[in-house]
Amino acid sequence: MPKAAVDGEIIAQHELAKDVWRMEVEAREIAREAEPGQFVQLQIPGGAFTLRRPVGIAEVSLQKGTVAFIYRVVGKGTKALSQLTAGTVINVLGPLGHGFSLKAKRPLLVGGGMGLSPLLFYAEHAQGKADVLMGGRNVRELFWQDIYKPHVQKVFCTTDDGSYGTQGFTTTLLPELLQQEDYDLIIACGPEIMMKGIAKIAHEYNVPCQVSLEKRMGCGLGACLSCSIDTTSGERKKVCKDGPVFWAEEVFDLA
Amino acid sequence: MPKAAVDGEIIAQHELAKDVWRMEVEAREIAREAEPGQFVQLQIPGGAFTLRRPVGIAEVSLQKGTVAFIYRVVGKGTKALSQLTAGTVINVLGPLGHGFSLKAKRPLLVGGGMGLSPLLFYAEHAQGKADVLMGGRNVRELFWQDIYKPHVQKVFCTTDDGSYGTQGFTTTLLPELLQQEDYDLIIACGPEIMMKGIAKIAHEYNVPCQVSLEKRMGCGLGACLSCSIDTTSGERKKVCKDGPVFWAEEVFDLA
Amino acid sequence: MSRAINMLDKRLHTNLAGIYMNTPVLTASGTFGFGEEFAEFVDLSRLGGVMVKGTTLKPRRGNEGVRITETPMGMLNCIGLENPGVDVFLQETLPRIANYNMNVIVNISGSTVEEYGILAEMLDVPGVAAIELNVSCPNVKEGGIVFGTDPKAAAAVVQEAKAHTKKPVILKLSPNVTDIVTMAKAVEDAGADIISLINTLLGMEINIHTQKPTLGNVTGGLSGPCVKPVALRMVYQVAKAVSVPLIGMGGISCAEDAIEFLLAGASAVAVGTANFSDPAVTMKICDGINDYLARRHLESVQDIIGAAL
Amino acid sequence: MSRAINMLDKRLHTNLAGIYMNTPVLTASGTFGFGEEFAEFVDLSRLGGVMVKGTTLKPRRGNEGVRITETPMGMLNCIGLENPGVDVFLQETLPRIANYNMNVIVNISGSTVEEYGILAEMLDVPGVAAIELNVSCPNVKEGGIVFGTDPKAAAAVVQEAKAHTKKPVILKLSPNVTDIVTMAKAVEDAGADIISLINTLLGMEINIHTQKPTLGNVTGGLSGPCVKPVALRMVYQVAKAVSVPLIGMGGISCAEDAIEFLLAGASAVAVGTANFSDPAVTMKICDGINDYLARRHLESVQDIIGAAL
Ligand SMILES: Cc1cc2nc3c(=O)[nH]c(=O)nc-3n(C[C@H](O)[C@H](O)[C@H](O)COP(=O)(O)OP(=O)(O)OC[C@H]3O[C@@H](n4cnc5c(N)ncnc54)[C@H](O)[C@@H]3O)c2cc1C
Ligand SMILES: Cc1cc2nc3c(=O)[nH]c(=O)nc-3n(C[C@H](O)[C@H](O)[C@H](O)COP(=O)(O)OP(=O)(O)OC[C@H]3O[C@@H](n4cnc5c(N)ncnc54)[C@H](O)[C@@H]3O)c2cc1C
Ligand SMILES: Cc1cc2nc3c(=O)[nH]c(=O)nc-3n(C[C@H](O)[C@H](O)[C@H](O)COP(=O)(O)O)c2cc1C
Ligand SMILES: Cc1cc2nc3c(=O)[nH]c(=O)nc-3n(C[C@H](O)[C@H](O)[C@H](O)COP(=O)(O)O)c2cc1C
Ligand code: FES
Ligand code: FES
Repeated sequence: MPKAAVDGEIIAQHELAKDVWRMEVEAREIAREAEPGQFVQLQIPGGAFTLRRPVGIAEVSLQKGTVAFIYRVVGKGTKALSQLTAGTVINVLGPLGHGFSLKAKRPLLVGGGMGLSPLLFYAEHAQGKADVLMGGRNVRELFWQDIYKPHVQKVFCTTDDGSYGTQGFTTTLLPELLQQEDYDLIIACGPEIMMKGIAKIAHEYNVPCQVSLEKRMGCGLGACLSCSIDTTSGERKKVCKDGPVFWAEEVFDLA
Repeated sequence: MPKAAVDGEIIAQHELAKDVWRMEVEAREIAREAEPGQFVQLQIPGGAFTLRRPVGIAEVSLQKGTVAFIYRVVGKGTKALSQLTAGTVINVLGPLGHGFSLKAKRPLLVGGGMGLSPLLFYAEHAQGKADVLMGGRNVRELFWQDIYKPHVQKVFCTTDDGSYGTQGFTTTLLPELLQQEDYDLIIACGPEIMMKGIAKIAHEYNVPCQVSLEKRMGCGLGACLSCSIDTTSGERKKVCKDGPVFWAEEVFDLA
Repeated sequence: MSRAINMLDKRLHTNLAGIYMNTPVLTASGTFGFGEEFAEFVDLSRLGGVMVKGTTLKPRRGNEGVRITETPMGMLNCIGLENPGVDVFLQETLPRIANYNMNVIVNISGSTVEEYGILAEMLDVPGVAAIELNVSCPNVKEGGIVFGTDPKAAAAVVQEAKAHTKKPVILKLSPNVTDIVTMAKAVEDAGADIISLINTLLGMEINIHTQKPTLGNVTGGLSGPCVKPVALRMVYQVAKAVSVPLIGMGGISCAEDAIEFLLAGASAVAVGTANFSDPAVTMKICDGINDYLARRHLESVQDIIGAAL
Repeated sequence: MSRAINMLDKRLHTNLAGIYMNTPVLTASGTFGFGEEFAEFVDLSRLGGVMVKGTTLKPRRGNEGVRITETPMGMLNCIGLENPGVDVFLQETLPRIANYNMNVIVNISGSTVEEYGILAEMLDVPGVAAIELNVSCPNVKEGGIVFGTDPKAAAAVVQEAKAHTKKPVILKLSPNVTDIVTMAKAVEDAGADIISLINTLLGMEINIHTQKPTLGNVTGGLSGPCVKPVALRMVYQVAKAVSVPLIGMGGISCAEDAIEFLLAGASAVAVGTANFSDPAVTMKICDGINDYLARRHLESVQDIIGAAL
C-alpha cells in the first residue's frame, strides 16, 4: 500500500464535545488510498515535538481530497493539535497499517470512547449495512450517536451510569444483539478490556471479530519495534504495520 | 525601574523591508515605563525555544498601551517571531536596562542597520529636536528614511556603494556634520566597529557620546553573567542591566 | 503577604538537614544571581533557598567570547565562574540581600582542596544557610573537572569543607561520570549533609558559517529541559543508594517536572535555566506542587518524596 | 534515477575504511529497521549505509511494557534489542534486502566476548558491508553496559570481532562514560576500523499520575535533538585523539546538524530519531550538505571534515 508524507492544509477544526476535536486536512494522496481502520501519524507543527501522534482516519472525502480525524485532548501533543487553526499546514504520514475486513454483508461495529473514531470511516464505507453499538460512561460521551445515524441502520447505546440506553457496558448488550441479528462480522475498537470482552462473546456466538489495538509508536512504519506485541501463535507482531487491526484470536486468548 | 513579564496580544505584524519586520504588542505596563534605549526580552510562543530574544523598543504608544519592535530575521528565533500573526499572545519581559540620556537639546542620532530601531523611539521622544545620520550598504537598506522623517529635523544618509547619499560610512560624513551643527549629544547604535568609529570622532570634537551594545543574553536581569563586558575602568559590567546604553568612554578606549 | 503565603504553602514546608524551607523549590546556582535580580517577580522568602552565584576565593573574570547559546530545548553556557570573589560577597552582597528573608546557600568552587576549606570557614557567618560545593563545573580548567569525576577527590573536598564550617554542607554532583552512584556514596560517606544534582552536561556547538565552535571556551555546560531525563535518572539511582536528602535539578520548568524529581526521591528541587524564560516560574511551580498534593488530599510534600522508588 | 543522483551527489562520495558510500549520510541502528520499511520515502542506495536493527545470536523478545516516550526535543526508548536472531537475519532478511543496492551494516550485541566473535564470523558473508559492535546499549542487563564503559572490555570485544571477520569493524561508543577519549583510544588500539558515536544517554521519566516510571524497563536510552550538544562534543574530543574515521550521530535532524558533525571531525554521520518525524529526512540532509558545499565552491565533502578542529 503506497504511503506518503503529505503537507496538508487544515480545512476545518472544531470541538465536537468537551475535549474532543475534529480536524479535516487536505491530503489527496492519503484520501485516495485510505481504508477503514488505517491510521496516520500527525507531525505537530512548530518544532517542539519529536514524535508524531497516531490517530485513526475517521472520515475521507475522495472528492475534496480530505481526511478527517476525531481525537481527544489527553496530553501535550493533542493539546497542541487542538490549538491549530484552519489554514495551518500539517504533515500527515499515511495511510498506515491494515484496515478492517471489507467483506462483511452485515457488520456490527462496537466502540467505546475514541474507538468510535476509526469505526466511523467503516460505517460510512458500509453504506447503511452496519449497526453500531456504542458505550460510554454517561450520556455526554455518546455525542457520537448523531454522527453515526446517517450512516448506519441502528444505533445501540450503553452507559455505565444508566443515564442513557442500557445500563452497563457494550458487553452487557452484545449477547442480546447477537441473538436478534445475523451479523457476519464484529469489529471492535476501544479500551483493550472492552475489546477482549467483545471478542469472547463473539467467539461464543461464533461471529468473526476484529479488534484495533493501540500502542505508543515511534516510526509507524514497522522499523523501530516500539509497538511490538505478542500474538497467540507466539509470533511477535507490530501494531503499526501488521495491525492496528487484528483478528481477535490472533491477539486474545479466547479459549 | 519596575519591570514586568506581560502576556500581550500582537496588534500588528508586517514586513517593512526584506526580512525586516515590525511587530506591535499590547503591553500597557511596559509602554508606560519604557524609555528610549531600553529593550525587552520576547518569549517565542510554542514552547520550542529555551531563551528569550532581546529586541530594542522602537516605538511606544501610551494611549494604545502598545510597544513596537523592528527586527531583522537572522536565525530560527527571529524567523519564528516573524511567523506570528496578529491576535497571537506573546510574553514580553521589560522594560530592561538603561536608556539614553534625555537631557540633550540638540541630539544627533547615528545608526547602522537594525541599530536604527531603538533610535527611532529616541527620535519620537525628542519631538523634532534630533537629526539622524543613517548608514547602509545600499539604498535598499535605507527604508528607514521615511520612518524617521516625521520625527526629526534632518536625515543624512551614507551608503557603502554610493547608491544613495554620501558614499562611505556614517563615520565618513560625521566630521562634516559636527562642524556644521552644534550637537550636544551623539547617540549611536549599530555594529560595534561603527560605534567605536563614531565615538572616536565624537571624542575628537568633544561631543558627549552614548553607544548601545549587543551581547547574547540569558536572563536579561543581571543574574546570569552571559552578557558581561569589560569597561575601561576595569570594572565588569552587564549589558542587560548596566547597559545596553553606555557612555562611549566607559566601554571604548578612546585615547 | 508572607503570612498568607505561609498558610497557602502549609503542605510545602520542609526541612533539609536542619535548613527550614517554606517550599521545597530552590533556585540553581548561576541562574538566579543573588536573588535580588528576581525580586520583582518572585517572593524570595517563599523559595526553599537561593543557591547564589558560584563564588571563589579570588575574583574571576570568567571566559572570553560568546558565553551562551541556545540548543534544542536547552542551552550551553561557559560563563566560567565570573564572580567578584568571596570578600566582596561577604562585605557587599551578603549585607545587601540580608533583608529578603531567604535561605542564602553559597555555591563555592576551589582550585585546590584547601581552598574549599578556606571558603567554607569564611562563609561560616550569620546570613548563610548552607554551603554548596561545586566540584563539577566543566568550564574551569584548574581542577574543577577532576574533583567532580573522582570519588576520592570529591570526598576529600567534602571532608575539608565539613572540617571548617558548622553550616550544612551540600555537595553538587557532576553528571559527566560513568557511575553517579559511586560518586554519591563517596560524598555521603565523607559527611555531606545534602547532595544536589545535577550540574551541567558537557556539550558544544559549532557555527557552520564560521566553522568554529560557537562558545568562547569551545565546550560549555548543557542545561534546560533537554537534560531532564538524564537528571531524573541520576536522582532516582542516587536516591536508591544513599540516605542523605537530595536536591534534584536539571531541566525543571514546571510543577510536573518538579513532582517527577520528588517522586524519584529528591527532598527538594532547584530551578535553573527555566528562570530565564519565565522569571516567575518558581512561584508557579510552588503553586502547582501544592495543587497536586491538594487534589490527592495529601497534607505534606513528604508524602510523595520517593514514591516512585 | 540512480544515475542522476550520482551526478548530483558527486561532492558527497566518500570511502570509510574501504566502504564506498554515495553520501556520508547513514541511518542509525534501531531507528530504520532493515531499510526496506523506508523504501517509499528514501532512495536507499543514496545513503552511505543502513545500520540495521541490533542483532543477537538468539532471538530476543525485548522489554515488556511501555517502550518509548517523548521527552523535550527527544525520546527515551527501551526496546531491549528485540530481534529474531542472527539465523533469521541471514536466511530471511539479508536475501530480501539484497536488491536495494545499499551498504548493509549489521549492528550486533553479545552477552559475552565470544558471542561477538561468533556473530562476526557468521556475518562475514556477501551482502554485509561492515559489522557495528554495539557495546553500549543501556537496556540489556547481561553485560552490554559493562563492555561499553570499560575500555579493556571494549577492546577485547573489538579484538574478538576482528579475529573472526574480514569485514570492516565499527565500534559504537556509549556516551555514559566519564572519559570518552580513553574509550576511543582503547578501541582504536584494539583494531577498530571505524568508531561510531554516540549511542543513547541513559535517562528516565516518571508518570506523575501513576507515580511509577513510564518505561517498562524503568530507564531508557535518550536520543534526538536534545542530545546533540553532548554527541558533538564527544565527536570533537575523539576526533582530536584518534585517527580512524568516525561516524558521528546523536540528534542529527537537518543538514546543518550533520555539517556540524562533519566540521567536528566525523567522516560520516548517521541519523536516528529524526527518521520518525520525517521519513525522508536523510534525503534532505544529503541535499543540504551538497548545497552547503556548492555555495562554498567546494568539490568534496572531504574539504570540510574536521575543519573546526
Ligand atoms: C493506531 C492508533 C490510532 C489512534 N487513533 C486515535 C483516534 O482516532 N483518536 C484519538 O483520540 N486517539 C487515538 N489514538 C491515541 C492517540 O494517539 C493518543 O491519545 C495521543 O498520541 C496522545 O498524545 P498526547 O501528546 O496528547 O499525550 P501524551 O500522554 O503527552 O503523549 C506522550 C507520548 O505517548 C504517546 N501516547 C499517549 N497515549 C497514547 C495512546 N493511547 N496510544 C498511542 N500512543 C499514546 C504519545 O503519542 C506520545 O508519544 C490512537 C493511537 C493509535 C496507536
Ligand atoms: C539589547 C539588544 C537589543 C536588540 N535589539 C534588536 C532590535 O531592535 N532589532 C533587531 O533586529 N535585533 C536586535 N537585537 C539582536 C537580536 O536579539 C538578535 O538578532 C536575535 O536574538 C537573533 O535571534 P535568532 O534566534 O534569530 O538568531 P540565532 O543566531 O539562531 O540565535 C542563537 C542565539 O544567539 C542569540 N543572538 C544571536 N544574534 C544575537 C545578537 N545580535 N545579539 C544578541 N543575541 C544574539 C539569540 O538570542 C539566541 O540566543 C538586539 C540585541 C540586544 C542584545
Ligand atoms: C548560566 C548558568 C550558570 C551556571 N553557573 C553555575 C555555578 O556557578 N555553579 C554551579 O554549581 N552551577 C552552575 N550552573 C548549573 C546550574 O546550577 C544547574 O545545576 C544546571 O543548570 C541544571 O539545572 P537547569 O537545567 O534547571 O538549568 C549554571 C547554569 C547556567 C545555565
Ligand atoms: C528506538 C531506538 C532503537 C535503537 N536501537 C539500537 C540498537 O539496536 N543498536 C544500537 O547500537 N543503537 C540503537 N539505538 C541508538 C541509535 O542507533 C543512535 O545511536 C541514537 O539514537 C542516537 O542518535 P539519534 O539521536 O539520531 O537517534 C536505538 C535508538 C532508538 C531511538
Ligand atoms: S511504531 Fe515503529 S515499529 Fe511500530
Ligand atoms: S543576560 Fe543575564 S546577566 Fe545579562
